[in-house]
Amino acid sequence: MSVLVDRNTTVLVQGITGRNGSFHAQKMIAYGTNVVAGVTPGRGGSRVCGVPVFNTVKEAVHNTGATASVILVPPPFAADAIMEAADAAMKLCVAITDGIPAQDMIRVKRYMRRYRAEDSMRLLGPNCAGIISPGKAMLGIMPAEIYTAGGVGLIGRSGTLSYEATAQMQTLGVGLSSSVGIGGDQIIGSSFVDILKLFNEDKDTRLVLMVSEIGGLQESQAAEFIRHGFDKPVVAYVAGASAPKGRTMGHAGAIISAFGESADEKVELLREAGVTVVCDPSEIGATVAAVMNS
Amino acid sequence: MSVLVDRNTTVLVQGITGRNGSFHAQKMIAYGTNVVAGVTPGRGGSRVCGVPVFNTVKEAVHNTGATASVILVPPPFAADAIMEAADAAMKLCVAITDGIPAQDMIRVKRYMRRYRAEDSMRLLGPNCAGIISPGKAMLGIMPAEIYTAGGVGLIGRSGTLSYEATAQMQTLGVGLSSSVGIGGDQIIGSSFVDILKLFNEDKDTRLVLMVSEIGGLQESQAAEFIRHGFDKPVVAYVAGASAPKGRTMGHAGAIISAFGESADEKVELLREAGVTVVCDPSEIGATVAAVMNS
Amino acid sequence: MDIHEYQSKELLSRFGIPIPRGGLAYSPEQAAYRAREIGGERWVVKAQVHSGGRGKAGGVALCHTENEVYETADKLFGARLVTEQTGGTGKVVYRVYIEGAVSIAKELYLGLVLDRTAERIMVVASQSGGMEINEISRTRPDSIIRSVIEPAVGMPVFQAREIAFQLGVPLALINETVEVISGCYQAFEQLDATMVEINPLVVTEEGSLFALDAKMTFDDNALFRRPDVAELRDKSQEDPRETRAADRGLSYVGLDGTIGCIVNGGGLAMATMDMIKLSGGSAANFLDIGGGASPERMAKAFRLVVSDQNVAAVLINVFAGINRCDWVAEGLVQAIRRDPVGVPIVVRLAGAYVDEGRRIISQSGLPIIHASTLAEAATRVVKAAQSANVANDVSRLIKP
Amino acid sequence: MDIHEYQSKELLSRFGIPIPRGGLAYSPEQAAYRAREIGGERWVVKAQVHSGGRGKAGGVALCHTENEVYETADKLFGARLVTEQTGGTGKVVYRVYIEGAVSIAKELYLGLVLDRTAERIMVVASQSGGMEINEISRTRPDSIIRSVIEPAVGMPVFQAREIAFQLGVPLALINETVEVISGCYQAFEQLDATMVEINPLVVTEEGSLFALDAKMTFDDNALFRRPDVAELRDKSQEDPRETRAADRGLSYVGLDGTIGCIVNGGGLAMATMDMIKLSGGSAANFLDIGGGASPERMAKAFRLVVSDQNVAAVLINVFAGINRCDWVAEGLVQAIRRDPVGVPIVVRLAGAYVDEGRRIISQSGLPIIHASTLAEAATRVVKAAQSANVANDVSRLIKP
Repeated sequence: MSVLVDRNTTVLVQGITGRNGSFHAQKMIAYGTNVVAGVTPGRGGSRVCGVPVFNTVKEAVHNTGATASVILVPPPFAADAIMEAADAAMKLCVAITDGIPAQDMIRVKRYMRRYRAEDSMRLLGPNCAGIISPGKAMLGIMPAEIYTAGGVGLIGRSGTLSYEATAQMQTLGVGLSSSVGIGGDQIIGSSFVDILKLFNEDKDTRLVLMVSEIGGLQESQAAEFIRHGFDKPVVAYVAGASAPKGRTMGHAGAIISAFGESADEKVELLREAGVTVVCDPSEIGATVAAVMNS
Repeated sequence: MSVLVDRNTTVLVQGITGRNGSFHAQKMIAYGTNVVAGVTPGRGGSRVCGVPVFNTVKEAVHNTGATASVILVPPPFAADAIMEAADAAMKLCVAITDGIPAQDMIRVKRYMRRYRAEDSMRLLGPNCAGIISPGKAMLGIMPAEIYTAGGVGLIGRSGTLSYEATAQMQTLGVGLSSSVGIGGDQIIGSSFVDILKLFNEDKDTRLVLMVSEIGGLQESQAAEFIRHGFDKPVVAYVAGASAPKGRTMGHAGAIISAFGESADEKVELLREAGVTVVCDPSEIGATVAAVMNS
Repeated sequence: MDIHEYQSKELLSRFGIPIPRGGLAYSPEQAAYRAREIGGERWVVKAQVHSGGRGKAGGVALCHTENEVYETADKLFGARLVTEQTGGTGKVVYRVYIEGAVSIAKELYLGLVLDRTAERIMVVASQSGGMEINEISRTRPDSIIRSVIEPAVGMPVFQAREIAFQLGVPLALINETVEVISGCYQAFEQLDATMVEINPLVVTEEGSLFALDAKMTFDDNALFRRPDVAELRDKSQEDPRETRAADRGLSYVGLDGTIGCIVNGGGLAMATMDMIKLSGGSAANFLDIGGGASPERMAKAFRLVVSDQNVAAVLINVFAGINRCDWVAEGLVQAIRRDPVGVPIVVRLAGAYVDEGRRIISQSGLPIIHASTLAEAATRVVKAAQSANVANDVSRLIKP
Repeated sequence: MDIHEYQSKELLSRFGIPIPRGGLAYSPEQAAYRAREIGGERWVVKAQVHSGGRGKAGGVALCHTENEVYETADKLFGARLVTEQTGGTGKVVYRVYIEGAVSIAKELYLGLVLDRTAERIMVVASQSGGMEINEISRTRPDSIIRSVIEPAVGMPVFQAREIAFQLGVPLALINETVEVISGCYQAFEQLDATMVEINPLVVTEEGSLFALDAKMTFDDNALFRRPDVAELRDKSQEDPRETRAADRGLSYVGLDGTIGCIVNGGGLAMATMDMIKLSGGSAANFLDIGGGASPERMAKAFRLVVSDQNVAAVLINVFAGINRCDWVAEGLVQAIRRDPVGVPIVVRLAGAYVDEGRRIISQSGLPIIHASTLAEAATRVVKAAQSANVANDVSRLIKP
């Protein structure tokens, strides 16, 4: 098993005719992902990477039954693409695009609330590497060769740091059930807590690795959740312990800042919740292996 | 018993210092309604009709525990007043104001959806006469003397036509559990179906009278609801059988019009649902009395 | 509130909707001058009246010379155009719009309207525009594109694009069509419209997109904050009685019967008309004096109703809640004292200050017929109207 | 992106926020001239640098004569202002703003900021503005007014009114305060701001309301659609290295250490800095080359990093997903070939096209130190930097 995607997931690539879109669609297909369609307005009727291209997501869904979408369109149009996916009743949307304006994401999140929770599309990202269930399906841009199947569920805010952790585990023979990128932006579709819930239900996941960083209150919420409702061991690394305090103009940011945004505070909160926190980023893999075997 | 309001309902009047506001607040108080506060921005700290006036609804709620609001502010400011009531967690808001722009009401309805259904404020109106539970409380502008307590639950789109029906019933000794004005505008807070559900649960209500008119699909939805889930006898009158077809420019209105908007179609749908439909508006009272006694 | 085609086009063009070159004329001379200004070899001369269906009614003509433009305009000015939407009396042409003709390859339909069930703005569109839309909406309603706009975020681009693709415009015009749809939504929302309609939206043989005809109507309740829209009002296009009523803050609709009605509240007004009909009469108008009517407003409403030559009797039916019966009575007595009328008057008062109201009427000594109930009021006014009609007929018989 | 006080005021005044009369000066002469233009008897001369806390740092002065304005401006121009927000290097003053002084009765605080937890815009406000806000937000955080704006409908008037009443402004200024709060929200939303701050918002002794100081920052991701905001950028206020990085589409933050870093992805960049610190070194910068970096971008990043005089060694750590290791290697080799450097370079490549990347480097024959893992890379670069520093110190000792 795995979370969110597997061999049967039918995938649509929005922006498939772009340079990035076609390159990564090709890699996903090569990995074995069941990519069934692409969408680029005005390019309907053509074929790219062996799959049909449609003008709108609804058309693509109607003709191919796609249920998951990968967003590989440029930042100015990405928010609209996510809303289009939501309106076409996709189950999952993986937004790779980096650089979407914050107010566009406010709008996207507001738009998604028009659907009932149970019908609502799950959004990963934006600004994430995507999701992979090793050996089953890859909806993203990660280097596939570092992923082997196994018992670790990975949740990462940063793509490349997640690769780093994954490669360390691979060296030690530790594989993944699924690796889920949740994205590095301020406003994102799914949080650590959202994905922890999924891994809690997934039989094949024996341990969860949180690849996190400074800023925001997500880790604090995750710690709270783990303390009260999570059954599996959790390992975490928080990047940015050595980062200098950000310089901000004015006072508004400082006023609304809360306990739990710095690396030290996050580490403290996660430890209190029973999480094994790694301090040395080169020891992530070894720590996971040790906890798995303990 | 009664629906929505009774002796214990603590009432706030928004716009209490206006000519209309103070006049009707006085009449509500004289009726025995538990009016505890008024709101007019900038008039906080004064007293009108013997109750304290506050600058904001939240302040009024904080100081007096009001749970129901009556909106008696002019049309340009009424939508904002309704949203303020919703944001202050009022349970009930009775919007008397007539002439609120349609797009303001779209905004109000959208705004109210930010609350979970169970926490959400119930809105009556706008452009309604209000609600009265005879002998208990009046939140509205109706002539109190025509209302006696009894077993009929009245739901009316038109205020004065509801008075007409009420007066006819009074002459025949038939009283009301509650009379609920839902308002005559295109976009309103509560529909026939919403209030039918309440009367279904109310022990003292033995029969429901729907005072309705041409336009919209509310009666068609009510007929559907009555057919499937309503246990008590229903009498209805649909005003406008003799009204000429409205003249509209263009085709858009005609394209979106549906079966169930004309008086004849409403009568047909209600009859099919087992509702006793009155055709002569002077016979509303007599028909209700007959059905009550049958 | 309705406005003219040329005004709608002017407003919509501010929101990026492409319109053909055109100009307004108040005289045949000006029409010919406009044609020269616009240039080209073919012009369309269009009567500006508040109605659709002008083409079938002879209000739109294609002209090939400036002279033809002159003559067509000359015929239209002052003519009364009767269309399927104007009702029998029609609308008089005081303004004519001259537009450069375009060669039409395809006629589409695009409309935006407030959908009261969804409580949202809805886009309706069709590949079959122009005169066909009537037919299509009856025979193949499923072919009509409908799309409801989520007010929380406005119209996302993808939604307009979906409509554009469904409209089947050429690929090169997709983006422009998206801009037209988005522009109409912006105009609807920012101007407090209740309807925006482009019919037809045409694709020309040269591959351009144009709004060939446009209609907009506006929310009367929102005119207070749209002064630039409010001033577009053309009273010549409205029933003069309705105009006078609107100027006085009353809601009035002229009808064809003989009994003038003054009622408070739309529902009761309709019920009163229903009751008059059941009693064998017919209403000359629908008039709602609204809430909180002063004696002055009541007096104005009364004068307005009796100014209608068809009125043979008047029924005043007021069930006061937010109104006051004494003010209604006072206004009525004032109006009759200032300007006595020859038709019988039936008054039914109930609700707030009813005793005071009845006292004012009885103490006035005026020959006003009293009624206690709706049924009584209707019966009496119908009877009074019939006697009045008989008297009238008799006097007509005698006169010549 | 940050902008100056005077620019923020200019923008906010378009949204109805009242500001005192003022004018910008690029020279002391112009400052004196502005004072005369503005009129009155007292002026405030304010250094325009991208930072708060200018008052305490001597960047704001009250002047009573035009001559005083001249002299104050003269002192400020070219000075380096070090405030609590600028960091140790401070900011150089190139522009000065002259403003008519107002008599302050009360100082309030008003800020709008993107709240990432609520995923909404949040208003924060306080009765204690000016310099007090720092103190208050630490000692009495509960006294701070916080109000989150529902994006579905924007900011309703009542919400602004609630804040205005909580701010305790005089009754006569409630409506104006409501307009200031609504105006700030409009500006935030329509200009894609990430922060709008008025501190202090003052009530004058004459009973007027003014934004006495204003700050705005903007969403870099949205500058593409706000060209009029983008052009307000003043590069003189930014770390020149950061400016060059931004001009090249790189994300760069200058730090005080000796190891230059080039990494892809913010998270990995931070982890690399953490690792360097754990290995006993310290980073000279944070540099994220982002996704899809071309050889050219890599080359530019490299030149930027080595242009820093403090850099004693460079670590390149790339784990390629959307990037390509071969492009990174190629860019690096290009850059070194064109412009040889004297500092040791450690490269760790992993992920997409890693073999090709490693081959390019080994075939180049350049003295680049290879590392397979993050730990190895950090250890080697720290060691290399220490040797380099020693060599450096030695050469310094020898030179004189």
